[in-house]
Parts: sequence; structure tokens; C-alpha cells
Amino acid sequence: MHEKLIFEHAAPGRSADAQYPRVPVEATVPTSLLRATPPLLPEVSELQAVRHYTRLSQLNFSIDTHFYPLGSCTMKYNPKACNQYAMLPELLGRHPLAPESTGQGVLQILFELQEMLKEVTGMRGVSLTPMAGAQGEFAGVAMIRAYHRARNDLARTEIIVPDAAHGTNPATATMCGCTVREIPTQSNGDIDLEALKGVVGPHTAGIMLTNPSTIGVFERRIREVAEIVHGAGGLLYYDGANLNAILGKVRPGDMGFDVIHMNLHKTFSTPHGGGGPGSGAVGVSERLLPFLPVPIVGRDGERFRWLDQQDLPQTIGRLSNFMGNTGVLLRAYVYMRMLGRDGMQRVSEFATLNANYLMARLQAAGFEVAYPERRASHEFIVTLRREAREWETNAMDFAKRLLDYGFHAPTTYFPLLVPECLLIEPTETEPKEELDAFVDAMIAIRKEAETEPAKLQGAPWTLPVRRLDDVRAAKQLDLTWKPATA
Amino acid sequence: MHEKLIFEHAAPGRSADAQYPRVPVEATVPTSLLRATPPLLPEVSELQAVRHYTRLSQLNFSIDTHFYPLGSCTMKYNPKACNQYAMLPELLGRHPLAPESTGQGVLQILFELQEMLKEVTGMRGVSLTPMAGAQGEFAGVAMIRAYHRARNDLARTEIIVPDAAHGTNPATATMCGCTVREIPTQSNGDIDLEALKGVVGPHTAGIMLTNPSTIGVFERRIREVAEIVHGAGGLLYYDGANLNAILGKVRPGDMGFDVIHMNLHKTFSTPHGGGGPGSGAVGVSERLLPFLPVPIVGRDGERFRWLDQQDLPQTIGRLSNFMGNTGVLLRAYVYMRMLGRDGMQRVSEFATLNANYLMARLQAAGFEVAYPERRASHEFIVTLRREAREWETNAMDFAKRLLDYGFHAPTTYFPLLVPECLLIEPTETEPKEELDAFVDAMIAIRKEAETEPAKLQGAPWTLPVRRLDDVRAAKQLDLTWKPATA
Amino acid sequence: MPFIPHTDADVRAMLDVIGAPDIDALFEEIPAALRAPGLPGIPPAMTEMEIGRCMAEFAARDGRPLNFIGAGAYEHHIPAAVWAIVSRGEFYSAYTPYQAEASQGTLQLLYEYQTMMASLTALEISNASLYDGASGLAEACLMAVRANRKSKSLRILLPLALNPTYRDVAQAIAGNQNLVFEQLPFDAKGGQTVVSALDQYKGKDVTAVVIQQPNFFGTLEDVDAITNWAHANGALMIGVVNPTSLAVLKPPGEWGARGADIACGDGQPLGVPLSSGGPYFGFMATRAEHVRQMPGRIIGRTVDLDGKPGFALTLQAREQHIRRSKATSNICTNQGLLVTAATIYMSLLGPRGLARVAATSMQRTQQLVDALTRIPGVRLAFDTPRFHEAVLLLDRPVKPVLEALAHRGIVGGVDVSGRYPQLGHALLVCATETRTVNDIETYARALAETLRSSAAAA
Amino acid sequence: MPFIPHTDADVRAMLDVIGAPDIDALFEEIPAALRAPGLPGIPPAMTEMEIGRCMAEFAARDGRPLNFIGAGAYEHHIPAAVWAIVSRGEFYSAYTPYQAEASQGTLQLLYEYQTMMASLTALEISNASLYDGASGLAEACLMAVRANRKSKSLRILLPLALNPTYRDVAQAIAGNQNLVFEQLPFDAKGGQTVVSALDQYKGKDVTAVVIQQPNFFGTLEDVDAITNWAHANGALMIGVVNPTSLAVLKPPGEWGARGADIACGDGQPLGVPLSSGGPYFGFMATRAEHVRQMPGRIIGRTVDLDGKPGFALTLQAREQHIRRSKATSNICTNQGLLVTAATIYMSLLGPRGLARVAATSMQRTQQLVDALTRIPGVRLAFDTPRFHEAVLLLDRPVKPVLEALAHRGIVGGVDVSGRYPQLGHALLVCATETRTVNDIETYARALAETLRSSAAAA
Ligand SMILES: Cc1ncc(COP(=O)(O)O)c(C=O)c1O
Ligand SMILES: Cc1ncc(COP(=O)(O)O)c(C=O)c1O
Repeated sequence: MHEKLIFEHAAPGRSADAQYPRVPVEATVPTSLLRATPPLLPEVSELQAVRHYTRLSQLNFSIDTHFYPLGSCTMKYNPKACNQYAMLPELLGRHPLAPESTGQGVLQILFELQEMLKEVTGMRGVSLTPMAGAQGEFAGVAMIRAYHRARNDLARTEIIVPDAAHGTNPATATMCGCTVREIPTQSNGDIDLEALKGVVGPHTAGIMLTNPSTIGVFERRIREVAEIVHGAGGLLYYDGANLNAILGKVRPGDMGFDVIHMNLHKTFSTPHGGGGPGSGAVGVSERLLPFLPVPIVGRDGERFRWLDQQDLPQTIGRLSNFMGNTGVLLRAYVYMRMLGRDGMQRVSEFATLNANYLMARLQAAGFEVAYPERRASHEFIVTLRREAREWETNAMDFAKRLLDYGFHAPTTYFPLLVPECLLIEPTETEPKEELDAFVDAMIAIRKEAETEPAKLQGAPWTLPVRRLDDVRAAKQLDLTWKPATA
Repeated sequence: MHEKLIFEHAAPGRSADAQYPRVPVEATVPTSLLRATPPLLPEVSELQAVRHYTRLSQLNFSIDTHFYPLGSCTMKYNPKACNQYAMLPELLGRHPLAPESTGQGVLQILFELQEMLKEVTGMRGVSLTPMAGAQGEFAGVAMIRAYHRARNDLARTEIIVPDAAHGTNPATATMCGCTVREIPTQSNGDIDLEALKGVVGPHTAGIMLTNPSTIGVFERRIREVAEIVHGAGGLLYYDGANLNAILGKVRPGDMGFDVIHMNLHKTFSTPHGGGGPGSGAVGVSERLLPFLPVPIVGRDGERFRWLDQQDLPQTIGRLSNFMGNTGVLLRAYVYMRMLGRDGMQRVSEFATLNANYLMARLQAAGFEVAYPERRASHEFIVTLRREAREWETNAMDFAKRLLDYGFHAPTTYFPLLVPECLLIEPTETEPKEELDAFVDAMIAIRKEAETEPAKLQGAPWTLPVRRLDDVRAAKQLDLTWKPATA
Repeated sequence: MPFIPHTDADVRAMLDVIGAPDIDALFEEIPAALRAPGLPGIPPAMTEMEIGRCMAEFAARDGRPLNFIGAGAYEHHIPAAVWAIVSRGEFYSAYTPYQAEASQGTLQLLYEYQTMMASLTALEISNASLYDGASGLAEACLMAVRANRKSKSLRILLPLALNPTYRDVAQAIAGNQNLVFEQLPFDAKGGQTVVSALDQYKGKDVTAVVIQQPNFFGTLEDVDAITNWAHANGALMIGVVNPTSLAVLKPPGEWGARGADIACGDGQPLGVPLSSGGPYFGFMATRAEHVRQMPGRIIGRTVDLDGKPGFALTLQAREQHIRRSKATSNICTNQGLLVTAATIYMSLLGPRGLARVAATSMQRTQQLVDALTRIPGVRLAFDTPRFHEAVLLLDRPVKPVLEALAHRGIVGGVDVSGRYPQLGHALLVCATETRTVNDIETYARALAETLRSSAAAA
Repeated sequence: MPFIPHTDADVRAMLDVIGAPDIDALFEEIPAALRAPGLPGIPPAMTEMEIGRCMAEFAARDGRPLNFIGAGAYEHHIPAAVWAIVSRGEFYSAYTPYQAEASQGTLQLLYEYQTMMASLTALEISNASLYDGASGLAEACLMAVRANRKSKSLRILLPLALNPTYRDVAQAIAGNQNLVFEQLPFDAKGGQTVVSALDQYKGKDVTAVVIQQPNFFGTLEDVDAITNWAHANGALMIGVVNPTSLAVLKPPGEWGARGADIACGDGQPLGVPLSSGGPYFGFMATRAEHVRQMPGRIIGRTVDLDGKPGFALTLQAREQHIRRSKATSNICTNQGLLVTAATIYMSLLGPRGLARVAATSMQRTQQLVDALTRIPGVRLAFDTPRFHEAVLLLDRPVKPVLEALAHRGIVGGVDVSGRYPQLGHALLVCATETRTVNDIETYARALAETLRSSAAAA
């Protein structure tokens, strides 16, 4: 189904009149400040807009319609209750700067959320303001810097990052004015401790780690890592993107981390929204408490109130105009309350069960797994290097062909250190049947790769478009529609 | 896309636990009253249910996704506001039997709706309780009967119905214990007055008419019809299914009708919901006021209250357990307030413009229109008898092929008196471009009918299923799924 | 022009094609004398913002009192997923699936619904909905007349313990076809229909016997005995049932030796909000032998040209659009969207969830009865097994008590003494799984205070 | 197990395939000493019904006061269609469109969004969102450093009349890369940035000049003069703008002789609910020449293997997942769903609707100012052209007045005297098209009474 652009549905003078004030009013400003020509917004009727965007929506794969095992992204079911209860009219209508006396309900929710996240991470303080994982990383590294600065330890500007790290880690280090030191991953998936020892020193601000790492295994010597880094005067940052794997099983605080961000849109299942919003709440150990980004919800007896710069004079400051993605936080809160203490543990148990089962089945089916001697965490890596070598195919072809089979593709070509890889994260909310169907599809596709590789190379065949030309997209930039100049 | 049955997603013991009380409780009733085996409800997770029904929804055509010119059904845009504001938590949560003091808001809405419907129809009283058009018809004919009975005019048990009438009209007459006298339609689309004169008499309870009729033309001699029927002692029933065509242009009360039902789900755009709910509010002239179905909202000064059997001792009674489809009424109310007095007139103007334009274009393209010398009302009939004669095709083939072109089919084979007909109702909310695209599709299909009729006979080709075997459906009844007996 | 997409240029171009000078000309066939001078009585248009504000104000005026009424409409928890999916345009804005190939979503869902309802009632066939429970009973009575070919009397026995509005509606609808409804009394102590009252009809022509389980008072009837009596006496058995209760109670298909013939009721408890009385939906199930007498839409599974399974409306020959004056009913538009909600609801609850909702509701009602009957001046009318409703007897008129409770934000039940004067000051109460122990205490406290202060005032 | 579909049989079968005795064995690589003993501090699970009740109670506690605050987040009417569509699972539960072919819905929508925003700002290129307006400004400053290759100073001029939180956020984020923010004062009478204050920077290396239009006080700035100054002095011009205002105000791309280089701001006014502060979204637009310096996702139109048009993420080489430590920003997850809302909002409003919202909001604010300044003890701080906010000066501290108003259900504005002590008792108020003349009167009456009674009490 091809759907025209909204602009192509427009006609001059057409509009959805019910949506704006009936009476025309002049904008009373000096002409020099006035707009000369109206903006190119579409002139369509309400039905046209509704039909257009409803049809567009149907062109998407999503959790609600498809298995979506996108590794590192935790595409689990987003309970509808979270959306419904976060969208109660009172909650939606509240202005962020309204007096605290008119917001005790929402403040209590946020306070309780802070407390629950402390418990889950084993940290001492939490700030909810970062608006996604990467901003949480920013807050974390900025706190590490502020810590060293506060101790007048100004030379510490290096951030150590394993080669398997997500791109946001090094990018964040740079945004915080640090330089990045990369260390290799061993063939067994663990960090190379010798290499780590080699890079730490008086310039070390800290290390950023995910555990389990982006290659889907748990770093067993995490205490040694902590000792080495702490011993050298650095701090440990925990990238919480993979918290789903260990919820209730092991806490970052107990592993020795000083700061963590959590992707609430992953572990706590707030919707991914076609790219966001997320939330990157941060938690810290005792020593970083003074530096947390503001505002934070505090409690005075029965009243809740915002803690601000005045309350935390050493804060790294504000990261958003108000207090972050409140609506996302409300959803995470509802989700956490529905899980409860037992449900949270089940999350990691069944996410891990699903990943290990899927890994075992794919292995049994002859696929090469990147770290076969390791337990999978909540995700694992299949490398298609053999398939790529033997037949005219690659991981991207497999990914595109999976779409034809009705599955969203796993993450492709990440982490960068495993060739032709698929990073597969089934999540705990998928039933065994779905995993089995995925294995069947993978087997069928490999058979096609062998016998009719064109089926893969040309894939997808059954979607609204066939394979798109990315190179052309980047070379012949077409980033906005322009009306035909008739 | 094939989607399994929900039962095929189930596994014993699986469930959406967040949805029911956590603590098991015994049902404390004598065993003789207890259920022995659990019912066959699916055992699925919340994600499975959400995914299944989301995917199922995508298999539908609907106004929100497709042009849907289903004649006689007024498939116009259903404004989202109507849904949102009818679903405010307070409105959804209110028990129908809660004291009137706790329902003044909703009672005021219903009262105002009654008043607006009186104005629109030119009638003296309105009851909102009938739950669809057909129940409105029932209420209307029952009132006609009650009227005659009250006058001790017991012989009047015949209802006159034109041959073009919708099936609900004769079916309703029967349900009211009346017998049906059918009268023919003239070739110009008007009622045969001589035939009418021939059937009226002392047995005549009344006549049921749609005006404009189901053949899409306005009965010009409606005053004569009224005189004949009234003269014979009968009453006039107005089937308001086509009210969209004349809103604000001519009022049934002014034409001489004694009773009308309105399909609020047509003219007042409440959603059709895949088959309902609707609302068949009825309006009556002075003489039928005492017989209106209860309850009705009355007003005592500033308070609103339910009028019941006690207030209307001659009422035909109650037609539903409470007061009809309140939620539908709320939606109609919001819609009417958004239209306002001018907007209502525009409804009929543009519905009529669209129908006449589409008719003119199809005629110009060589299609045969059933009543070419008449103005179309908000709908019109194309007969494909020529196409059916000349090529191996028929109206059903055209309808099915239209689906491939992305249009819902018009109503087929109704009214029964026009062979191979399509009853086409574009409604006022469709833009000219959509009508033009429909004409293009009709032309393309006719070309196919001539050159490759198999394209039509095998249609649809692009939908989730190809043409379904209706005969088999009726012969080899398969009305419920049965688990495989393994 | 809200909701109208026509530009001035469009209008001109379209009129040109039509060959009409202006839009008004399109109405020229309407006799001038009849033309309306506009609609001066209709208020001017509001924007969406304005009506939204207005609706929010109406809603705020009504508030959200704590509800203890059942009486045919029950406040159950509705999973958020239900209406999130029901509100999708593809379900919401489609119509009756006349074009089966373009409506497989709705059709498959309805087929699943039929399966669930058939199983819930333990009967073989379900239709795809009627308007509501009360009108559904009227349809069931009319159907019984058609199905019971041996009976000529049109006599239907209705228990006095049947929801009185159901009786009213059955009378209003089926009365026009001369059905005769006669009443079966209930036992003053137990609140159950008196089985021995059937004896007077022995040997008489009875078309059908109706029983409601649980009955209007919430009391459980001796359905086995009554069903057996009906069948022994050539009558069809019609059960009016609460679908939630069927998760724990014996289903109509298993009543007595042969099972009821028709089950009907209101589907509202299955995911449909109270919403001041509707839209709800009526359900109906029956034995396979009666399928051609059943009113309403029925969906069947069939195959397409490629032999692939698919779904379509079937047995349309029973319906008004084909059979016209000889149809099984005049119903056309039904309550499809509510059935959509119910199907998703039942899928989410499953057999275990629905049973737990039923059992918890029973327990809550018992707790409510216990708490309220501890108050001086309040006692229980019938101490027999019940589902999730009970009749309480007060020592004074009910209405002022309910008004006083309403002022405290409590909707405390229904005054049924008007319909059942023989009971005295009778109050019908209900608590479902949505009422907490706290809620029940709140009610009990408020009632105790109300009775105390009105006693003091008197 | 809420949200987990595994049956006992599934678990057993799966463990067998894995070859593990139980689920716990899957965690064996975690050192035993680190294993957590559960999560005792987390409360037990609630059912959906329970948490729903709880949330409704929280919400009811906060109520729905009448709002007169803007200050960076504006209460506009949001068409019902917006969130009805945004909430569709296909938008709501998808992620970043990495698999373009399976994400054409999101991608096409974003391409449409980019077109709308580019046009609204009169710049050539828009990205697909940043977190919010404040962090967007920080990104714009960092981008300016990259884009202005001639400047080495990292010096950015920020007006004091800029939303102070934006300044805080810019400092918190960009400060780590040693950007230096210097302040441009505003005119005490007019509330506008003093253009002549730029003179002191003449000949100095300035990387970029920021201006907010309208500024934090709602006042309109002389954007032409400032833009011209920036360009004459080798600085890039960054405009922080309110998107609604752009329907009537001169867009950044047309400021001065050459237009601003970067426009950014918060997209919240475009269909995003206030929701206690988020999620909103930041937008950013720029000239084509700077596209490779722009942070955030960008969507491009391309063709598929058959030559059919389609949409894909493009210019990913700027982003963290490819460029890592050299990326233009660390942003990954953005605010896609809010952009979805904004795109639908802009489609529904169109150029006419958005202009009318803007102009009506201006008018309402004027009416509000007129009504409030009629009250003794209340006067206007700046009588210069403004958009839809204004600073009022009270004759006493603002905070207690706001608290008193809150008790009357009115959220009367923001106390800005903390951030701007030089203004005295300053109250920033706003009225959009959602505030009626009635609302304004209600506020005026309440304020008059509050001031009167607190005067009496004092
Ligand atoms: C391992 C890892 N770290 C960090 C991030 C960044 O989080 P966000 O996208 O919320 O900014 C991601 C997100 O995909 C991730 O997978
Ligand atoms: C002309 C006409 N009359 C009556 C009806 C019956 O109305 P309802 O379907 O609301 O019962 C219809 C519905 O399609 C109709 O088109």
C-alpha cells in the first residue's frame, strides 16, 4: 500500500475547522516582526489527517503487531494500563510549574519511583530527570567529573570504555569533555584485565561498563574490575541498558558501581514510541550524592517538594527545562507496581530463559553463536560469518528476509567486534511458540541462502517497499518535500 | 497475513494475571449449582491478546482507513472528539440507576439532545431509548398501534411499505403484529399514488417511508401521500435512515409525518463499530406524544429527571433495560454541538453535492444510473445490468474488485427492485479527490471486465483472503471453533 | 467547515460537472412550501475545544461516587487493553461485515466470540449480539414461539424474581405479537422462584419457561428442577444469565437432565463500562437444532477461492434484509463494538480470571452483607445461596437514605420496594471485585451514621 | 505471572533444550557473593485494577486547577485525533526505524515533520527531534562551535531575557566542553535585549549569539538587528523560538538580512500535553550547509530496489552508533512519539489554524493583562509588543499570593522574582486560546479578592 504524503492530500483553503478558534483575530505586532508568507503546513480535513496517519501507522512493525527481538533495546510488551493511567486528565493537564501544593499526587508517585529505583539498583540516591539513556550517561559522567573537580583532582579526564560498548558511551565521554580510552574484550567475552590495568592511572576519571555487556554475557570478574579502577582513583559507571537481565538477581551498587543510568523505556517497559521518549534516570552511591542533577523529589514529613540547586549546591545542574519526561516516569511507576517485588525477579528470570532457549535452539540448528561457552544473559549474538563466506549473503540479508517472515530483525552489525552479527533479545514477554517460529524462519532462510540467495538479496519482498537505497539517501539528500513549482 | 485463532495462541495455565484478583477465593454455592468444567476461554498472555486483536483489526477496511461508500449506511467521518469526550471517566463510571442527583450532568446532555432532535425533525417529542434504527422503527409502529388501540380502532393492523423499503421496515411491521402491504415504485422513482390509494382503508395502521427513499430520490408528492394516508385514518412513519440528505433543508414533521426514527449512527456520525452500536431515537407529532417509549428526560425548573411509566401512563413501555445506548447519545451530542446550526445544513448540502457529482461523473464515464432524470439525494444507484449482460461479470464482481483498488464496495443488490445495482453514498466528509479516484477505479474495472473478466471473477486478489464461499458457509455450518480431540 | 473538505474551487468544479448553478439547485425537487428556513433552534457551532470543556464540566458535576448498585449492570475492572484496541479506527469506524474479504478482522473476532459464548453457556450456537439483555429476552421469547412448534398457546412463564425491567421490556416488545406472560411467584423466605407453583400449569400448553440465574435478588434458583419441569411439560427452557457468573455456576446447557434450550442475558459485565446504561449488548445461545430460528447475525467459517479459511456472515436467509416480513427479527445494526470489547475482555481474563472475578465478587457481597446487617435497623431479606447481590430490609423508607448516602459520595443500592411492595423497605445492593474491604467499611460507616442521624432527626 | 506467558510445561521443555536444571542455573556466572537476596524494599505486586484505583486517587488529589502559567510549557487545545492516533500500538510500541522497510509509517511521518518544521522556521533542514527545548539549545550551542570553524573562542552570548532554565541547562550540558556563556542585558523598561550591549563584543571572537523570540517575559525582541550584528561579527545566530508563534511571527530563517543559522525550541505547544513537564520534544532546524553538524536523527527520501520511493534514516555517519566518540551528539533514543503528536497536530491545525491559535492566545493574554492591571497593586512590567505572556508587578511578595490563588483552584502564574530580583515582585502570566473571557474574569476576581483580604489581614 502506497500512501501519499500528507501535503499531497492538501488543497488550498481546506482545513479541520473544529480544531481552532472560530473568530479570526489580528496578531497585533509591528509588521517588521510579522511573518510574510504562511508556513507550508498541510491544508487537509480532519478525516484526511486521520486516515493518512492511521494508514501510515499500519506500515510499521511494532511490539503490538510483531515479535521484535531487537538486541540491546528490550522490546517487551508495554502494558496498556501504563498508558491509560498516565493519561488521566488531571495528570496530563498539570503545569510543571504549578505550586507544589497542587501536585502532591504526582510528586508522591515520583518520590516512590525514586525509592523503588534505589532498591532495584542498590544505589543511595536517584534523580529522574535525564530524558533518555544517553542523557543519563551524560549525567553520570558529568557527576564523575564534578566529583574529581570537587576534590581538585583536575587531571582525571579519561573515560575507559570497552570496545564492545554502545556508541553512546564514547560519545557521552566526549560531550563531557573527556577523552576515551578503549580496551579490548577477550575471546571469552570478558574484559581484558591486563589491558585495563594498562590504561588506568592518574588521568582516569572512570570506566563505563554494561554488565551483562552488549555481547550478552555477564562480566564475572566485575569485582576485580572495580578494584582496579577504584584503586587507580577512578569511578565506575554502569550503563543500565541491560538491567532487564539481572533485575533482582544482582544489583549494580553491590557490584561496586558508583553511578548507573537506567533506561526505563527498556527494563521498565515504557513505550519506545518509534524512537522515544525514554527516560535515563540515574542512581548514585554515597559519594556522588551531592552531584545529582536537579530537580529531585524530597519529602518533608507528609509533604513532597522539589529539591533544587539551593538544596544541592554541588549539583551538576539541570538537564531539562522542567524535570525530565514525567509521563514516561508515570508509566514506569505503574509498571513497577504491577510487577511488584516478585514480578521484577521474574522479568530477569524469564528474559534469560528465553534468550538461552533461543540460543540453544539456534545452535542446535547449526547457527554459530559468538560466545558458545557462556550462558546468554537476556540476549546473545549469532554470527553469520560462515553463511556470509559460503553463500552470497550476509547478516543484513538475513535481517531483511526475516521481515518477510513476519519478524522484526534483531540488531545487526552491533557490537562491532563480532562480524556479520545479529544481537538477539527476545525479552520475557514472548511465548515459547514465538521463539520456535523464529527458529523455523531462521532455518528456512538459511536454506534459501544456500539454494536461492536472490531471495535474501532482494528481500524484503512483501513489505510496503523493497530494500531501500541507503547510499542514495545519504548522497542525494532529500530531507524535505518541496511543492511542485507549477 | 494469516492470523491464527485466539484459541490457537493459548496454552493451559497461561494467563494475563494482572487482570484479575490475585487471591483465589472459593465460590460458596451448593455443588449442584456449580460449574463442572471450565469454559473454553483462551488462556493467553496479555501481549498475545493485544497482538492478536491488533493484527485482526488491521484486516478490516474502515472509514479511518478507506473510502467506504456503503449506500444507506452513511459512512462518514466519526470525529475522534466524540469518542474522547464520551469516555470521560465520570461518564463511563456512572451507574444508570444511581440517584438523579448524581447525574444532572448527563441528564442535561440528554435533555438538550432531545431538544435538538425535535428541532431537526420538526417533531413535538423525542425519546432516545431505541437502540438502533430497527428498534426505533419498532417503537414507531408500536406507537401507531397504541394510538389506534387507544381510539379503539382495533382493525388497523396493516402497514404499507414501498417495495424499495429497507428490510427492517416489513420485519418491524411483523414484530409489531401487523401485516405488510407492499406498494410499487414508479419508474421515475416516486411512489405509485394510485396503488397507494388502492391499499389504504379501514385496516390501514400506517405507512412506512424513507424520504429521500432508498433509491436516492426525494419523493416529491409527499404531501399527497400524507393526505391519502391520513385521509384513510392511517399514520405516517418516517424512516430517518436518510436524514443526512435533508438535514436543515426539510423537516419530516413539516412533510406531515407522525413519527420518525433517526439513526444517530448515520446522520449524527456515531461510530458503526463493525456492526453497532447505533441509536434509533424516535420523534413524534402531538398526537403520539402520550405513547413515547420511556424513559425520557424531563425538566423541573433547574433539575432534570427521568420520566417514566408513571409520567406517561400510555407509553408503549420500555425497550431496553435502562435507557438505551447512552454512550452513543453522548457522542451524537458532541457531534451536533460541533456542527451547530450552520454545520448541520452543510451536512446535507455537501452530502448531496458529493452524490450528484459522483453520479454525474460515473454517468459521463458511461455507467448507467438508475434514475437519470432525477437529482440524486445523498446517494444514488448505478445499475450494471448492461455490463452483466455483455460480459461475464456482475455487480458483486465489481464490488469485490473495488476492494483490490482500495475502496470499500458500495451496497450491492439493494434496493431489490434495481437489477445488478450498486447503491453509492459518498457522504459529505470525502474530498473530491477521493471521488475522482473512485471513478477512475470504476472505469479501470469496467475495462478489465471487458478485456480480462477473470480479474473481476477472482477478485479480490490483494486482501487477506480471496472471495469467500458463502454457500459453503451456510451449508457446512462451522459456527464455533472446537479443540482438536487429541 | 468542520468535517467538510471542499474548497471553493472544488465546489465550483463539481457544480460544473453536475451542471447545476449552485448547491441549492440540488434540492430543487423538494417542494418549496416544505423547505425549512434553517434550524434556528440549534445553537451555533462549538469548536472541539469548547465542547470538550463543556463535557468535562458536565462530567465533573456528576463526579465519581462509590457505587454499590448492580441490578443488571455491574462495575467490573476493565483491562486497559480492551478499549485501547476497541477504539482502533479499524474496529470503531467499520460497519457490519457485508464485504467479508475486507472485514476479516471483525469476522474472525466474532467467530471467536461465538465460540466463547457457546462454551460459557454450554450450548452449541451463539449469535453475534442483540441490543441488550432485556430486549434479548423478548427476542428469546419470540424465538421460543417459533422453535416450539408443538405449542400454540404463546404462553410464557416469567418468574416474579426476574429483573422487573426485563419483564417490562419483554411485554413491550413481544406483547405486540400476543405473547401471554404469566408470573411465577417467589418464596418470601428464600427469594427463590417456587418450583411447586409450576404445578398449576401441568397439562396446559406452555410455550416456554424463563428463569433468571442468579435472579434479580441475587439469589440462586433451582434451575435443574425448573428445567426438568419445562421439558417434561413440552415447554422450552430459557435461561437469563449473568455471563460472569457462568465462570463458576452451572451453565444453562447443563441445567437439568437436558439443558436449557436458549440462554440469553446482558454482556455488559464482560468489559463494557456502566456508562449510564449503555451501550451494552445482549447475547444469545441455543442448541444447534434451533439455529435457524435464532435472531441476529451469525458468522461462519468457510474457505476462499484458494481453499484458505476465512469468515463470513452466514444464515442470512433468516434476516430482515433477505427475508423481510418473515425474518426472525428486525434487528440490523447490533452492538458489534461491545462484543469486540467482550471478546478481548474474555481473552484477557481467561477461564481462571473470570472465575476469580466471579468468586471475589461473591465474597465481597458477602462481606458487604455482613458489614451492613451489623447496623441496627438493617437486616437481610433472603438467607439463601446467592451470587453477588442481596436484598436488605431497612426499618424505614429507602429513598431518603439513598439520597443521604449520595451526599456522602456513595451510591448505596437500588430501592426495590416500589416494584416489590411485599418486601417492605427493600434495598438491593451489590459489590463486585472492584469494591475493597475499605470501600465496604466506608459504606457501612456512612449508612450507620445516616440511619443514626435520621433517627435523631425524626 | 503478569506479562509472562510461560506455562510450567514451557519452562520444563525450554530448560531441557538448554540443558539446565532450573532457571537459577542460568545465573550461575554471577559470583555468588554478589547475588541479591530478592528485592524486599519493593512493595508486592498490584493488579491493574488496584494500581488503576491508586492512580485515579493520586490524580484526584491534584485536581484540575485553572492554569495561567506558560514559562516554556503552554496549555493549548489538543485535538482528540492526535492522541487517538499516537496511541496506536504501531506508533507507540515501535522503536527507532532501524529497519526502514518495516518502519515506513514512522519514517514517512518524520519526513513530513521535517518538512513542516523547516517551513515553519524558514530554514532548509530539520532533524527528527531532540530531548526538549532547553537541552536543544545546549546542542545548538555545541553545534555552533562545530559549524563556526572560524571562531575559536567558544564564546556564546545569551540574553538575560532568555528562559533562565534554558541558560542553566546550556551551562550544565555545554559547560563541560568549556563553552563560555556571556550575558546580554535587557532593557528595564521594555524587557527587550539591549541591542547596543553587543557593541562591547565588536571585534572580539564570538562563536554564536542566541536570542529567544518571544523572550522569557513574552516580549518580542529586535531579532533583525541582532541577527545582522551576529553575521557582521562572524558569529552564528541561534534563535530559540516558540513554534506556535511562528505561524504569525517572522521565522528565524528570515531574521535580518541573511536569516538565523540555527533555530531550536520546545515542540510542546504542538499537541503535547503539559503532563507535569514532559515528555516534550526539542526541535532544531538549520541551513543546508550545516546539516552534517546537526545532532539527532535525520530522515531522507530515497528509492527501493524497484525504484519506488521510500524513507530511511540518513546521514547516520554523524551519529554515535557509527561515529562514537566523534559523533555530533550522544543522543540515541529521542522523543519520537511526541513528534508523531506534533506532526498530526500541525496537519490538523494547518497554517490557518495555527495562526489563529497564535493570534487568539495573544489576544487572550492582552485581555488578561487588561483585567489584572485594573486591580490596585498590580501593574505591567513591560509595555512593549509581546506574544502570549507578560510580566506583572505586584505590590507584595508573589508566592503567598499564588498559594492563596491555588486554594481557589487557580494556578496564577510563576513567581520570577527569584530569578530576576531587579524586577521586584514579578509574576509571569500566560493565557492561550484555551482560556475564555470567563476564565480571565474568574482569575481577576480571585486575585482582587486575594489582594484585598491579604491586605486586610496584614
Ligand atoms: C547498551 C546501551 N547503552 C546506552 C543506550 C542509550 O540509551 P538511550 O537510547 O535511551 O539514550 C542504549 C540504547 O539503545 C544501549 O543499548
Ligand atoms: C433505510 C434504512 N432503514 C432502516 C435501517 C435500520 O437501521 P439500524 O441498522 O440502525 O437498525 C437501515 C440501516 O441500514 C436503513 O438503511
